[in-house]
Amino acid sequence: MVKYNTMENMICVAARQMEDGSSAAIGTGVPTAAGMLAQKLYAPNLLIFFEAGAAGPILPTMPVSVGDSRTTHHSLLASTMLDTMEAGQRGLLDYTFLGGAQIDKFGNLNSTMLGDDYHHPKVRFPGSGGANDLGSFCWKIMVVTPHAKKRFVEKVDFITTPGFLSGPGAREEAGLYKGTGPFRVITDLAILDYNNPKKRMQVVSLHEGVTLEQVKDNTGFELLVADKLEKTPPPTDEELRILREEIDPSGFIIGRG
Amino acid sequence: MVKYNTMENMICVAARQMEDGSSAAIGTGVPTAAGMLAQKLYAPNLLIFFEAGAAGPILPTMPVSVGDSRTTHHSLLASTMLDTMEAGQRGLLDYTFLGGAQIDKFGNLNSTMLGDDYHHPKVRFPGSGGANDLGSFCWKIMVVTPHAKKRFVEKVDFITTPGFLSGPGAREEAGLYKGTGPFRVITDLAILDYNNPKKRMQVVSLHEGVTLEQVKDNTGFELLVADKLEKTPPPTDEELRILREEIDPSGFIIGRG
Amino acid sequence: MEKLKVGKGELFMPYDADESRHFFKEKNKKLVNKLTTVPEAVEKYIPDGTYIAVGGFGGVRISTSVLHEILRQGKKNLGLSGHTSTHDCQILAAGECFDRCDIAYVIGLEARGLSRVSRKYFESGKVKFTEWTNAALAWRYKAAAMGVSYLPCRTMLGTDTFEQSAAKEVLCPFTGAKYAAVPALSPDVAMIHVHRCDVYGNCQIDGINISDADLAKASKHVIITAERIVPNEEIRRQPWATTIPAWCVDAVIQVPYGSFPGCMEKEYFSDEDHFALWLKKEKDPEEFKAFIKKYILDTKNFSEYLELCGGISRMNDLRFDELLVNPNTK
Amino acid sequence: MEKLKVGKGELFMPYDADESRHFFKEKNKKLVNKLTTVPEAVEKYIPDGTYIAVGGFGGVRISTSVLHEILRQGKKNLGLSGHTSTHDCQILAAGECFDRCDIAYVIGLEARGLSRVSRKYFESGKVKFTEWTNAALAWRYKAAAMGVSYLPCRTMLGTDTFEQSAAKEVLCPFTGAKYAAVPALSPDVAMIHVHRCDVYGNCQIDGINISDADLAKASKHVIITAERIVPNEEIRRQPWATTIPAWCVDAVIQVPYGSFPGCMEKEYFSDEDHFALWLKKEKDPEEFKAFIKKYILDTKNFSEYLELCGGISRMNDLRFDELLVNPNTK
Repeated sequence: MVKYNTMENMICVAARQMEDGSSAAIGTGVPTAAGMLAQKLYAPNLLIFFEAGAAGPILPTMPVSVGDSRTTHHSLLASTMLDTMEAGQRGLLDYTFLGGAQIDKFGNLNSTMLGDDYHHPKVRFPGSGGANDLGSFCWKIMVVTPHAKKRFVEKVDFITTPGFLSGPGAREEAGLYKGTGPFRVITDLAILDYNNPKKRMQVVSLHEGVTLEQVKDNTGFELLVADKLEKTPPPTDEELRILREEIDPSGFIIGRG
Repeated sequence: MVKYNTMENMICVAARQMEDGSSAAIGTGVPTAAGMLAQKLYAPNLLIFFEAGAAGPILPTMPVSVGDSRTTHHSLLASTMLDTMEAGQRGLLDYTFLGGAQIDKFGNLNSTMLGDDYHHPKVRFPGSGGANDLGSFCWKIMVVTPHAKKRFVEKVDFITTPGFLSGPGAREEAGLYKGTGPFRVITDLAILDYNNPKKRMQVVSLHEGVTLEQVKDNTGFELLVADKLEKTPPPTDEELRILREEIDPSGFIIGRG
Repeated sequence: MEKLKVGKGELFMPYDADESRHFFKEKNKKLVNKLTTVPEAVEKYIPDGTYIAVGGFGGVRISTSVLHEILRQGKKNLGLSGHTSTHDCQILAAGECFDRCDIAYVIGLEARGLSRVSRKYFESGKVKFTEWTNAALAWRYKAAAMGVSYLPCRTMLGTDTFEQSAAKEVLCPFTGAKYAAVPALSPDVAMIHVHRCDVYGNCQIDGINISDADLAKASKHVIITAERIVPNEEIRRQPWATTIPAWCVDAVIQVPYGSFPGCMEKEYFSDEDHFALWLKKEKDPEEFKAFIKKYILDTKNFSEYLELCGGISRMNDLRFDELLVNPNTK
Repeated sequence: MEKLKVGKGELFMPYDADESRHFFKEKNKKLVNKLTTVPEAVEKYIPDGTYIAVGGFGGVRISTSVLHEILRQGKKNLGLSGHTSTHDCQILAAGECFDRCDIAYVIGLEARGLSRVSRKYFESGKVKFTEWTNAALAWRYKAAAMGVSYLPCRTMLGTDTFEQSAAKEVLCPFTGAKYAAVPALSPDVAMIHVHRCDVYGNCQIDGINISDADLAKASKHVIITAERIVPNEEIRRQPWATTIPAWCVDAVIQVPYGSFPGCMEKEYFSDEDHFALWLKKEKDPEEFKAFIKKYILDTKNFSEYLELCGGISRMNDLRFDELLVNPNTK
């Protein structure tokens, strides 16, 4: 068995979550690596959209920007930002991958600011970009993030992107589309989902060598646990080979793990 | 002096109405002939838009359709219908040329139906097409039409395209943009405008050999008369030469006069 | 505050965002070979009652072969979007194929005159209709393409066109300005003729696009006829030229001269003699019936129709017309 | 009925349809030669206080030369549309040129990390800001391009992003569905870098358009920098490739490599070493000041900047990068 780091593990786990024949709006970094790996192994028909306007590329290497010319490489379409966003708004986009500085138990994400005064933030982050858009439109929100107490918080300082907001029914009440919302969270410790009536984050699978205690210790809110707790299979040799040789040979992303 | 027919006269008169450097959304037939003549003689910088999506063409010959490939001939833009319409909506289009089966004293136009029951028309016409759109968006509506009592009616059976609706202020009250509305009507007898406080159609210029009585007799509503009634200069030899030799050599339009 | 007006026209295709989103979620996104035949596509996607929309602009870049096949298969009770529907409307009216129509422009053939047959059909009481404008219908497609249930615009206001539409007045929440809200229109099937596409349905269109990019996105199913099928690699070489992507498309058929007698940018000009023949034949109901029988009902396919209309030699002439070339002068 | 929510953010650029229509009515529509220089264009169209928007996507197809000149001329109190504003924001923050910003995405440089200088500037209290999303800002441009004062969309709802925006909830008059209404945004000036245009400003863009066609139509003034100026005939040969027409454009400047260090489809890839240099220099305020002085303030024009960054040889490498060609293998 080949050794692997946490970044490689997260990418491999993420790559296995996408159904073949589905579509995904992905960002640079981990999402692109996961999307490329998924296409090569599990979802050859995964249709990739980038928020700046490209769709259906044959990705030669990792883009640095969701708008750079890697995203249009041999793509089927090179269009507009609204073309991608409107495809999402009319229901065409299955998955999106998002991140953030904070996430709460309902999957709400903060990538805007830390502090309690919007106009005088302790720390200011970039803001939504397309995150709120894709998190509002896409059917299933995937989050890939390192697991840490300061990230997994009881209440995010700012809801940049909607998870289940205040709980079951809140998205629909807010005016968001039916059937959309947080789907899975993939961390360096576990796979989590929201597949319970409370729409709260729950552990469903522990990565190799990780204990439930460890996950709870790194989570800043009361974590639910699925009835049947699985073990995440570690990255296969093939996954790692493709990831290292074909997808990220320069270690741009996996070097951070 | 070269002889001319009524169609030729109307086209020449229409061509003289457009300011250089302005823009016009024009349809096939008389408007295109007038636009081409204007470009060649009076408004070399007239920017021509077609409602189906072309703009800034160098027209080689008369289009049959506002969407055919004559309209895109060496054009600056070949885009979408909404691109033209939205240019109009944001105020970019100065003139439009419209017609119809009926026109009333406020310049309201009917190209939809005759009769008093919408669902059971005595005669059904094509409907608005882009007429209502351009008549709503463009700053100045020009109408070129033969003068006849059955066309110039007290009340149109159906307001397809807004003139001044019920009179001064009615367009604005209806939600249409300020400063837009009927500008001139060019017939085989006269030039008419609405340049009075009542926003009612008035004769401003009589064509060669036409009397005011004749115009009134061919109008089905009480016609106002401008304080100073002009004489329309007849087509010049140069206008007629260009029209016959360069613009409509096959007599497609001028043959109908 | 004054009462906001509501058009009293019937809304033939109410838009349900959730239902529509679910449909697009389930729609195939895989790159599969979608080549088929015109009869199969019409058979499969256009049962009686289907609400259809035709791309192009009436006599420009229209899907004539699909329209003929609708007649041949005797489709009935279709709904029709009359977004400048000229020769397309003329063909469908000849077969009395539709019984409801959102009208922006029908019956007429622009500078060519009016179709008697279409006019009589619209005056017959056999067709229900609701009034719109070209821009209103284009924005209705646009709304559905955007995935929203309406768009605000400033057309139709104050007129009988509005009164007989199914639009509603709304006020801008920022400025208080009055707008006509037009409801999203998602046709069951759109038929669009393009210059070239690959077998997956990635299409390129030269010249004006009219409303076809929006129409393709708005429609539940899209039937593409193309002047020529090209390799997928050609599409990927210039992805910014893709105007309709594969994920909108259900059926792809190669139909050269497929817009005839309509115009096709840089390929062939409209056949004005043939348009005139239609209008002439319409003057006599019996002659018109025989004409439709001979040219459409009794032809096996579109190639046979083209042969009756002069075949390759005629197409050659129309190409000269399109390119403004006089073959008799050097 | 529940009360509709209203975002409490400041609306920096209220849209007045009549004022806007009047402006576009008066705007020149003649084909006149608009060639000028970057300093003249900035001098003429960007006085202190102007609300600006940058085309492209932060580090992709941006108008770097114009941004540098804004710094060089020491512009202040600008308004900025933060529609994925990455390197553009970084440049303007270095000069503290703006004091209000509609934020969708700022401070960050996507996968490259965050700009310390930008972050500090946004945390300093010197900048007023209102929150949006990328799509919301793109639809705000779109609304202005359409000539309507708002558009409905289904983003931001339920979040603090909405709360800190200047959007308002509205209900669909047909379905009752709740939408976020976003107000039209008509920037005073847009600066857009394109592949080619003629002297009148008719532009072609290869690759993704992002929001630039809408932005050009929405903006009162448009400054175009182009990789190359082409004859008007080339534009007229393929008018369907025109993405920004002349009547939107006020100034045209030929600036080869004008998106450097950003990426330019099929021309050159982004210079990641140079982006890394910026981020490294930002770690030390004094070093950063010296860096900006040397590279921007003390350079006469963009060509001098390019020379400092490696000149033609470096541009050549970036072209190989863009085309995924390794010059060391045959």
